[in-house]
Amino acid sequence: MRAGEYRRIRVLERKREAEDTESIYFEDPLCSAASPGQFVMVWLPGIDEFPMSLSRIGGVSSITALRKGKGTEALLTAEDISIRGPFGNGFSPSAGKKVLIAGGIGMASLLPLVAEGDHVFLGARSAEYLPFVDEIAGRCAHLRTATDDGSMGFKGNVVDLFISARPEGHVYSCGPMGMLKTLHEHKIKAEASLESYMKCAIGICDSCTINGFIVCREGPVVRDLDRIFG
Amino acid sequence: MRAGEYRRIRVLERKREAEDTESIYFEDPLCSAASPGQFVMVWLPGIDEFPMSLSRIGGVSSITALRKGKGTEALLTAEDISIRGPFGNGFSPSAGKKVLIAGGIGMASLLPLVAEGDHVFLGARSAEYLPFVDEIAGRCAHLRTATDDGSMGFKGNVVDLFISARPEGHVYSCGPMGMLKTLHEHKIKAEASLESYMKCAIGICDSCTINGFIVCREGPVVRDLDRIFG
Amino acid sequence: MLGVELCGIRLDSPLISASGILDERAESMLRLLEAGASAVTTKSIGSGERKGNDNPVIAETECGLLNGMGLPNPGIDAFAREMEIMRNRRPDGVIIGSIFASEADGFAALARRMEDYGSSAIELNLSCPNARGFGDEVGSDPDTVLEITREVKRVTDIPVFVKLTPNVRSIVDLAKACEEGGADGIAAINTVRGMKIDVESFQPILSCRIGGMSGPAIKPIGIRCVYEITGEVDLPVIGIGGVLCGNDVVEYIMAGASAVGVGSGIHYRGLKIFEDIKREMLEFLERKELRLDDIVGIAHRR
Amino acid sequence: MLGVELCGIRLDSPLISASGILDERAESMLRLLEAGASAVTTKSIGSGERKGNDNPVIAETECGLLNGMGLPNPGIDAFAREMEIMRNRRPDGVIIGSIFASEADGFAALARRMEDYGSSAIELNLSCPNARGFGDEVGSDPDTVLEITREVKRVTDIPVFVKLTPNVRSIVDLAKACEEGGADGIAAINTVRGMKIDVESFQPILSCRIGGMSGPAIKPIGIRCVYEITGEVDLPVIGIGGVLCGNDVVEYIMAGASAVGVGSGIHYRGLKIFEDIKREMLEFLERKELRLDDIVGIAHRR
Ligand SMILES: Cc1cc2nc3c(=O)[nH]c(=O)nc-3n(C[C@H](O)[C@H](O)[C@H](O)COP(=O)(O)OP(=O)(O)OC[C@H]3O[C@@H](n4cnc5c(N)ncnc54)[C@H](O)[C@@H]3O)c2cc1C
Ligand SMILES: Cc1cc2nc3c(=O)[nH]c(=O)nc-3n(C[C@H](O)[C@H](O)[C@H](O)COP(=O)(O)OP(=O)(O)OC[C@H]3O[C@@H](n4cnc5c(N)ncnc54)[C@H](O)[C@@H]3O)c2cc1C
Ligand SMILES: Cc1cc2nc3c(=O)[nH]c(=O)nc-3n(C[C@H](O)[C@H](O)[C@H](O)COP(=O)(O)O)c2cc1C
Ligand SMILES: Cc1cc2nc3c(=O)[nH]c(=O)nc-3n(C[C@H](O)[C@H](O)[C@H](O)COP(=O)(O)O)c2cc1C
Ligand code: FES
Ligand code: FES
Repeated sequence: MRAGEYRRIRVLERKREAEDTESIYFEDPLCSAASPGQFVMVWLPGIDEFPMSLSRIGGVSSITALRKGKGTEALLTAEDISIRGPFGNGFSPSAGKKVLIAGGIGMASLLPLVAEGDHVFLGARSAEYLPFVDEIAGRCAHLRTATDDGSMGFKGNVVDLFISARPEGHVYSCGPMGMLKTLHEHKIKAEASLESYMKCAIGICDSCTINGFIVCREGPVVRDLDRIFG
Repeated sequence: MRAGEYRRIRVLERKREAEDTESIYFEDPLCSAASPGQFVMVWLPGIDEFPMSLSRIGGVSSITALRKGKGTEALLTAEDISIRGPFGNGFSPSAGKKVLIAGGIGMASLLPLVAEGDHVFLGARSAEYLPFVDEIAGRCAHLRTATDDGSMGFKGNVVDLFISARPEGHVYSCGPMGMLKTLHEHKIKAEASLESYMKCAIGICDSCTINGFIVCREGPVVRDLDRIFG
Repeated sequence: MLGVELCGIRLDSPLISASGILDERAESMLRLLEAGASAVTTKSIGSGERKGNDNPVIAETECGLLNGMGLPNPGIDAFAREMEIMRNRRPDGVIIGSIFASEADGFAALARRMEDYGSSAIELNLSCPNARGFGDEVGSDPDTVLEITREVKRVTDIPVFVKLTPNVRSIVDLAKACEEGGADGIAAINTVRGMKIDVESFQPILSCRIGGMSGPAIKPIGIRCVYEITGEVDLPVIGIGGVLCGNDVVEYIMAGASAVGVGSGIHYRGLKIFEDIKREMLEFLERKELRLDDIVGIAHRR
Repeated sequence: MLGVELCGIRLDSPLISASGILDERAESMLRLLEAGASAVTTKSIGSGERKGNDNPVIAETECGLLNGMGLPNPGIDAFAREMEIMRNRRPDGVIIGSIFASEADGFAALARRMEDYGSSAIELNLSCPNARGFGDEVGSDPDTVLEITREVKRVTDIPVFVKLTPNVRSIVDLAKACEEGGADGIAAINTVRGMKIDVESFQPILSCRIGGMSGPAIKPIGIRCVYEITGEVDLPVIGIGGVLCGNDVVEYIMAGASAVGVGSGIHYRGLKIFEDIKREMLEFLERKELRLDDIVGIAHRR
């Protein structure tokens, strides 16, 4: 089995993670051996193909989708899906404590990293859109949330929440480009997983490249935000 | 390196083995790992491609050609040759004493088998066409020769010579089809390396098959002459 | 489980051995049947004996084989012996007699001989890329294809397949000509024109320089051709090109093929390829809970 | 050691990056140059922005890639930005501006823009197999090829390469049309029409169903085309298709190519492919005690 070959995956289980947000569990040997931060291309024949981070990596792995359009909509009812991957370079391992900063569904790619002692900053528009809250809280004591409407935790954006706390540790981040840009503007050294429109996912079509960085192949995780915004 | 790929081989040394018969020494990792009885396809660009048995197998290997036509003629002066292979199934190994019966240049494919205690019966039209005589004599005591004109050893054919002696041992043979047929007619159980016109050498073109036996791939060694003449 | 019907001929599996592979002599063809081929296509036979091209006639490429055999064959007269042995030893064996000529009359004469010899069907080789004056030099023009097909159909009663070349702008145009000419079926594809130069000796390997590529490299071309043809023409198609495993057969059948030809695969996996593929197909069908019938041309649906 | 001249343009190696690979944005093209490409061919640019086909647009086959991108590109106006960055950051960089249109006037207009933008040469994409109304739908007819080439040559002063499709009966006829139209050179080949069906989901993988095959599978076809063209037409040829290692480049050059294009190889070996291949070529030339000049077209000699 090669990463470039499609496998037909049976959906073993679904789990609601937040409003419009669901995890899909499945078995796939290649995903079982993936690194946190890697992604798969999910193909729904006749509909679309798009990238999804692995939100859990193990004997049974999962992806977690936030409903956006036609593709994610269909994903949330599919019985079988086709995937290829995992692709890209994930987060670099860290021996020490980690600080994770996630914007909404961006948490999916960070979830496999969460371990005891880590700090997690998780933001979304409102409480019902905060994914994985129980699971994160169960794995580490230091979960802080931010919501635009203040319905849960800090009222405001997650970067501001992080800045107000600034715990020690290697910073990992995933969220909308605007959020990553704010991190960069605050000169926060962070590894970040980028979003970009993916077509080939194998580093040749130039659809996903940002400032010459080939997101699908060299990323999605960039070690230094200067590479993108510098 | 795969057997199907041509390698350009530098001729390291030549050795006259008999009248119109010369060995060509060369280095090739795949040939070094060949089994006795296997052959290579020798390609002389612009001239022809034809099969040659490995007459010596080791760090330096050799083929030994008897001049017949354009191809072998050119081989005897070539500085570089192209080969692919080794191909086919060779002789089966034998723990006990071996009896080798060769017609002329057929000895080339049997030479790697010769060991102390073996019996070798070697025939040719006349003394000067008997190849490898010194080398065989140096490796085993029991070399007997037959020549059509009696110029060396028994006068007559090598099968008759063998029948007159009939030493114990697993019989291996290589020579013209006529000779193999005679062995079969005398009900002598022998493994034999067959000659047949080869084109593809990879078992698809049907040029070399004899009675449904695919000589280039399943042979050139046949375990039981019944398969051919039965 | 794997049985199919092809123009009224019952085959116990879709696995036909392709023309040109171990099929010049009866004893070899018998081995193909024993090994599990459901039908044997003979080497392409012409009016007289041909030696074919000089060696080398084969070159292994990264992902396939190049051949420049040049249609070696014993000629239709001598081939009588092989067909007679086949008839005697395997009266039930399905033999597709492949023939080549340079024009319609030649094809017609050969077809009649093949029918007399007891062939179950005829395959017109209008697609060999490495023999001057034959093959795809004849079979690239739809009008010629139509004329030859019509003439052969006029003189024979057994099913006629036309084997098409992919080395054209539109294989569909050729397929339509076959349909118009009354062909019973199409075989696609023959080899793709290619070349390999040996960088060590600076020479094209094949003595005829340009040859025909087969094997895994051409499977996507074969699949595309079968899909195109079956989308436009209502004839059964034998899908050929790069069949190595059960999934390859399934892919051809999903593209619309009614059966497949196995050629170079015999080099890659040996004669056991037929039984291996059948096992792999059964595994696939079982796992997916499907019958072969369910998937014929399924990729055309959406 | 590896320098070549192509229509008066000095290249420090024969390794050009092929159109369509990491070449829609200036920053990516700069990386190709940094990585050691001697020239960059741009993504094929049309008159307006095109999204291209829906996903999936790529399928990996046994021995190559199938793509059905459908000519996505920002359009010639927006492309000004990329060319300007290139000019500023790498004034010495050799850029071949690839363009596509559906008829001669369209090509001529785009060619002039590309020339204005500072392209070193123009490549006419007459060969893309996966975009309706463009590419090989336009470039399969020698008369059309002649007309387009002539019109572009009339309005531009920089060298014009015509990129040809292998999906025809005779690529030589197309090459002759290029020569007659006054082309400065030929690029061959674009991708080979193919298809892959996913047996698990019963569907063609590409949303456009039929796409173009590239990579190792098509190298023998590319070599054959370059050999055929250089045997009949006296124009420099950029050999493209399945270049992965030094020996592949050597093989193309022996077939008659003056330079080569590297596309899918970037997928297989990463951006370091350019430096890797150069090292492999130097090793080959050293071992054989040859200069690059010695081997151009050597396979034509006997
Ligand atoms: C590396 C990476 C990992 C991702 N991981 C996740 C994840 O774990 N969970 C999750 O919910 N989302 C993830 N996304 C985003 C996800 O791919 C899109 O939300 C999804 O494609 C939306 O598809 P749709 O058909 O539902 O919506 P559409 O209506 O088709 O598109 C909505 C938006 O989604 C984005 N999008 C659509 N197609 C693609 C594509 N091929 N590549 C990139 N973005 C696209 C675009 O921004 C688009 O505007 C990830 C994106 C990337 C690049
Ligand atoms: C498995 C095998 C191993 C062989 N080993 C040796 C060996 O070690 N030493 C040796 O001298 N000879 C060997 N031969 C025979 C050798 O291949 C021919 O003698 C050689 O091809 C003659 O070529 P030519 O061009 O000199 O003569 P030509 O004039 O071309 O042919 C002379 C005769 O050689 C035979 N021959 C020619 N081409 C081929 C071919 N492609 N395949 C088979 N036979 C051919 C034919 O019988 C032909 O009539 C072997 C043959 C086979 C099948
Ligand atoms: C060595 C060889 C000889 C062939 N000879 C013929 C032939 O005589 N007639 C014919 O129609 N096709 C011939 N073919 C083509 C095959 O029948 C088949 O169409 C092609 O090889 C593609 O299938 P594959 O990939 O399974 O080999 C030959 C192919 C090979 C490799
Ligand atoms: C993803 C992809 C996109 C391509 N886009 C173009 C294109 O826009 N214009 C063009 O002329 N060729 C395009 N091609 C064809 C390549 O330039 C090249 O001719 C072909 O891929 C064969 O070379 P390769 O085997 O090195 O990839 C594309 C190829 C690929 C794989
Ligand atoms: S998606 Fe094609 S280069 Fe990244
Ligand atoms: S030489 Fe072709 S089958 Fe043996």
